Amino acid sequence: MKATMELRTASLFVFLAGVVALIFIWQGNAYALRMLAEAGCLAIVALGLNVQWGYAGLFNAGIMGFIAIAAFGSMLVSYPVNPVFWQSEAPGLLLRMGVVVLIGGAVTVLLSRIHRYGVPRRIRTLLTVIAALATYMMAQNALTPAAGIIEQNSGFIGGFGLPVGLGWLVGGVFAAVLAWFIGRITLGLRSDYLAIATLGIAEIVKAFLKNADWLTRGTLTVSPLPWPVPTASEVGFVAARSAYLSITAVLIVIIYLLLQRGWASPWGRMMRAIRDNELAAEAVGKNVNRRLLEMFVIGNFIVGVGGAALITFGGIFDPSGFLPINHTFLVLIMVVLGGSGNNLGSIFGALLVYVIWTMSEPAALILFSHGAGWLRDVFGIAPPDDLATRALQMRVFVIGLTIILVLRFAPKGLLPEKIVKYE
Amino acid sequence: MGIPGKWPAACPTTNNPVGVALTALIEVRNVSKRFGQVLAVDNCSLKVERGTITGLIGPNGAGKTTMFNMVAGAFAPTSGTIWLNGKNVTGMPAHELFECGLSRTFQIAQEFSSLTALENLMVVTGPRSEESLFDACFRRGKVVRDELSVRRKAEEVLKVLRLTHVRNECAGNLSGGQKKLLELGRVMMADPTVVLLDEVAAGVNRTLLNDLASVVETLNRERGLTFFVIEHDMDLIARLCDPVIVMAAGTVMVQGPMAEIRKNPEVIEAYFGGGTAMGRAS
Amino acid sequence: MSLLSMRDIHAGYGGANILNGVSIEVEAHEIGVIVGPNGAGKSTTLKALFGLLTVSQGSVTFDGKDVTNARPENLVRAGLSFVPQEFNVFPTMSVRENLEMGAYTRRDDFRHLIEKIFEYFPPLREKHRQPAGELSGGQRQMVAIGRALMMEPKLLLLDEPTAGLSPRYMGEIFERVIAINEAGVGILMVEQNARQALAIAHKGFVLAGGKNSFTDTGRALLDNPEVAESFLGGGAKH
Amino acid sequence: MENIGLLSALPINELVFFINKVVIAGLIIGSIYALGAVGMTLAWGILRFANFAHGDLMTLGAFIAFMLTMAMPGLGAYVGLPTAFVVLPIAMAVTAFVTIFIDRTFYVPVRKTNPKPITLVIASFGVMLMLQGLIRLFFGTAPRQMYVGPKEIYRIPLAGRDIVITEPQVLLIVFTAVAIVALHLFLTRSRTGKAMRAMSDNADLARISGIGTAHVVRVTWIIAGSLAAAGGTLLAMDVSLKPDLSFNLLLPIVAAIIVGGIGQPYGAIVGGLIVGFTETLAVFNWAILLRPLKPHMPDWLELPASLTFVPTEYKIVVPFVILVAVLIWRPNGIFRGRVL
Repeated sequence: MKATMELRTASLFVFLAGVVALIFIWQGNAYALRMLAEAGCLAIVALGLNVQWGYAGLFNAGIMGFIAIAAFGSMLVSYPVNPVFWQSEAPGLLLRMGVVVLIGGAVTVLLSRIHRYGVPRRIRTLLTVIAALATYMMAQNALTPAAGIIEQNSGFIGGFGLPVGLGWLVGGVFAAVLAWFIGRITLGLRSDYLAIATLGIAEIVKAFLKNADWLTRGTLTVSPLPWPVPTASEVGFVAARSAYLSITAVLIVIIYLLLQRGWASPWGRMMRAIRDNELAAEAVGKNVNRRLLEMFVIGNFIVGVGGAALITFGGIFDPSGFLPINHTFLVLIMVVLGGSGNNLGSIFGALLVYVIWTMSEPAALILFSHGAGWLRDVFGIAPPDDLATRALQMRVFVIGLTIILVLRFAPKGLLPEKIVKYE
Repeated sequence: MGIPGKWPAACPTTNNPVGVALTALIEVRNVSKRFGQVLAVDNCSLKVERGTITGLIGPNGAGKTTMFNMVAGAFAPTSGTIWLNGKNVTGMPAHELFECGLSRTFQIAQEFSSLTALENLMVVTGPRSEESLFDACFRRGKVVRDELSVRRKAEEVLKVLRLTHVRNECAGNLSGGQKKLLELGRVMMADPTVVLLDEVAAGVNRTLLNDLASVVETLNRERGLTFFVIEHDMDLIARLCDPVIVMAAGTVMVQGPMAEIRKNPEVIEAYFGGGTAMGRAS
Repeated sequence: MSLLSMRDIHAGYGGANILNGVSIEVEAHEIGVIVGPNGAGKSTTLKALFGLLTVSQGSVTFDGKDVTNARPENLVRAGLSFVPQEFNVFPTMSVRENLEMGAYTRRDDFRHLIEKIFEYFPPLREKHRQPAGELSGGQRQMVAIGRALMMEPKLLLLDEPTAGLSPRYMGEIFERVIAINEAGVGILMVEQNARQALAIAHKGFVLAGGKNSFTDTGRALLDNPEVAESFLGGGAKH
Repeated sequence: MENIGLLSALPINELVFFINKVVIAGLIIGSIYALGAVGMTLAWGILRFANFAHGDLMTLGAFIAFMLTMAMPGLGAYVGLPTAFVVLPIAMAVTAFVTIFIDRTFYVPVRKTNPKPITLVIASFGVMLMLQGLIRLFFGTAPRQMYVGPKEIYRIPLAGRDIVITEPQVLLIVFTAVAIVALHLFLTRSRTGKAMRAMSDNADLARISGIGTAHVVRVTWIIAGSLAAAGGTLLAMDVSLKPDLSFNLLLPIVAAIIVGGIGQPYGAIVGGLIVGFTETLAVFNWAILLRPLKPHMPDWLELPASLTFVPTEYKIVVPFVILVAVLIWRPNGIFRGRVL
């Protein structure tokens, strides 16, 4: 059985390489390199989702939220310093708000523990809710003046001008911290509740980033995001993009190797055991809830790093540019099609799906323009003017259809999970 | 038949008031459990002495399953305390009980379906579960050493249970009986101080039942492993267990060797269907 | 020709067979009772009869027709009705609606049947609007039996109807079972409470280890001390 | 109408402002959520999976109604009602048919491989994307108006101030009330209605009572599809018709279902209204209500210009917070739905 698996993997990758070569020829190097670089970043995100979904069986429908918060983190760290902001008294006000939030938060957490000292649960919950609301109101009052000042004179708080690589890591940490909070609330619940909770949090993160103008310039977007390698303006598109691609390739290889080592190790075995049967795992001494939280955090850290790389490549931090279809469901289909539980499968899925996703745009345009021409000649019906934008929607339909086809005919994916065997 | 070496127990220390007699391995004191209006267990106390194979029997609705699940950490009692090895373990979750040396099997075998039989055993890495991704990635040496010892032990347990021929087979595809044996293998891997067997005879044919019983007897005889068995199959209880505790209507009715229990008119009546004889002119 | 005859039934839940050759005969208008120690295959026998699990060997004939491995929906039409031990009511639906669901397959007017059920189980009359889930254990069991009777079955299968009930309801349920039988409905009942069940049984079947161990009239089984002892094992098998 | 007696004592301006901004607004958005939630909770209770494509069924229904309105603009004039409302029954029927088609061609094959419940949820994501793709393909992404003529606005004078409510809003409230009563009668009087509740309560017992699952599932999808079309169309008449009209309805609808308890139609209606009103109350500017009290207040307590719990752009946070709160404290909702 092992041989056919190797052959299958090799043949699939060869087929993919052939398709990419064709695209290089058809669309030219710059376009193809851009596609590959973006596919590379999405492969990292797919690896992160595979850790949550393939290893631990946690269904995360809020990948967009984790990518967004990580991209914000990376922008915050790597964007050049905004001197005007630091001279104004805004940092002082923000500090005051931070202190208020810290004290309020501490009081709330303390109150939520007092039921251990004989205080009845009902009063404990009431006090905790009141404390939380009070903290929220105080923070709101402290924030509004500060935000006002920042927006008036310095635009937004700007970044810290640190190296981009550090930015990506900090972005990953932001996503991991967000995952920790959601995980604490929802991990005890069934998988479709986790799906709903993560779907919700993604929309909330997007709404926050879109409206916190003092932090992210909101809909005015922040650009140009600094690149870890010389940008296109300095060395031309092809060189810049191939350099960026090589960095993402290196990242993919590192993450892949580490995750592969984890897969067959005691840690990976424990995770697969928990995924298969939580009751039995608990009975052999595994703290299931803590471990699931650990997986959710690690998975989303990797999603964060990949997301930060993706948005940095785009060069613009535009909160309203995060769409569930492009960021959550596209990655989901990459892992499901590639093969959940198989890291190589996730990488392959990422490349294949992204090729289909990008190529379906020019293909649809050609198809529709011919169709419209034929329609006009035969029936004399004038095609709608925004034909191009509509052709784009064809991709959304194709991705939706692919999900159904995969679930029906290849539920385990093209490169299914490899059973770990010891000869 | 050598049974692999023993790992040091690492039970989280909890308070143990002075003066508690340490003879009994498991002690249940005045435990009750209420589900809504139904009082499943009513102020019940029992002991499982060290080194014995103690049986727990009783007609349906006697509360024995509820009592068994409370000792196994599935849920906490409404009132009363449970002691393991002299430590108060009331309400302690199953994974912490495992670290105190308590292992259990399930009435319907619970296997890790996508892992092979060998890996099902290797999941049990000893009392403290310290697997970490960091070690797997950066401390290869430690991981390889640990893996080797766990794997050797797992291979031995497979040999004892005569499952070596399915070592690379996914546990999900094994037969019902093999899954039961594999579960017993997981218990052996953990080197517990006490094993809770939950209806081990359920859905198992005679020959396999014989194997299971002999493995239990060997572990008890050679390693002094204590067993707490809940079972319907009276012949298996008679073969394995001494003493036998009989529960009825939520509390312990009587305790003693099976030969006496079998002849005790009260027990027969409890099983055969107590309450007023509501006769009918036939 | 008996109303129901199960001959040499072998069946199980996919793994090892639990039933290894069980035979049950019930005449029309008779109360048949299946008793035996736990894990003897009592409930499995009922589930095998009602098509809830596959019979690998042996035959089941009901009312002259071979119904081995027939689907539950078809058995319901043939006049066989089953009351499971647990989850045997529609909790958020009222008592009257539960009964109406029992008569779902009927096209004729069944209001008179509901009246008859209320005669069998008077407490249900004034609680007929209340959701079944809020009733006590005993009353819930009455609703479950009432629902099954709405199809006017020839044979009513009851899976441990008195399990978990207080002694007061236990006695009441047994009285109702007798009244229903006297009105012409055959009963095949699995019971934990062997003494009381055999007391009202025309015919008793004691099972052990998935096989028949004793078969006789209810009274004869009660008088035979070996039967009671067999509940605690000890190989009293002939 | 001069102010006499009780009326003059009350701060009229603030009261009317409150009625307009909270009572009416809450009732409108609450009814939309209720209409969306009822259909989805019935399907969830009976088929044991959350159909995430339900939101886009609402949009699809709205677009079908839009097409019919464009085809027969004058129709409404005969009856004195907006055309979109007159063609609503047809749109509901077509959407119901589409829903059954979706179940048969997309869900049934996946269900055949009897997968884990989460796989069906992923399948519903697939159907959601297909619907979104098709809708944007045929109708483009520009917002459209469901109204041919001008929208009628009713003004109810109350002591000098007007309570404002538009015609589509009145139609929505009336339609929702009628739909709720009709559904109640269907579920309590008709044979199939009771069979649906039975299936939702206890599928095994329903099967051995001779209830055919295929028939019940078909009727469930018909109700879910038609109510979704109604909700989508009425919302589009109130605001405007956009392709992503319903994606942001998904979270509040699911919150409403879980508040009411999964599989409980009445719970979904109450849940929809609860989520609707909580949302409007959270974004309501309480400062205005406090203005009449200003003279009696000590002057050190300066009244902030706007005092809202949640700024309007964060409205989406409210259903999420409700959802999480319910999941933690009462996972099976107020009507004791099942914790699936």
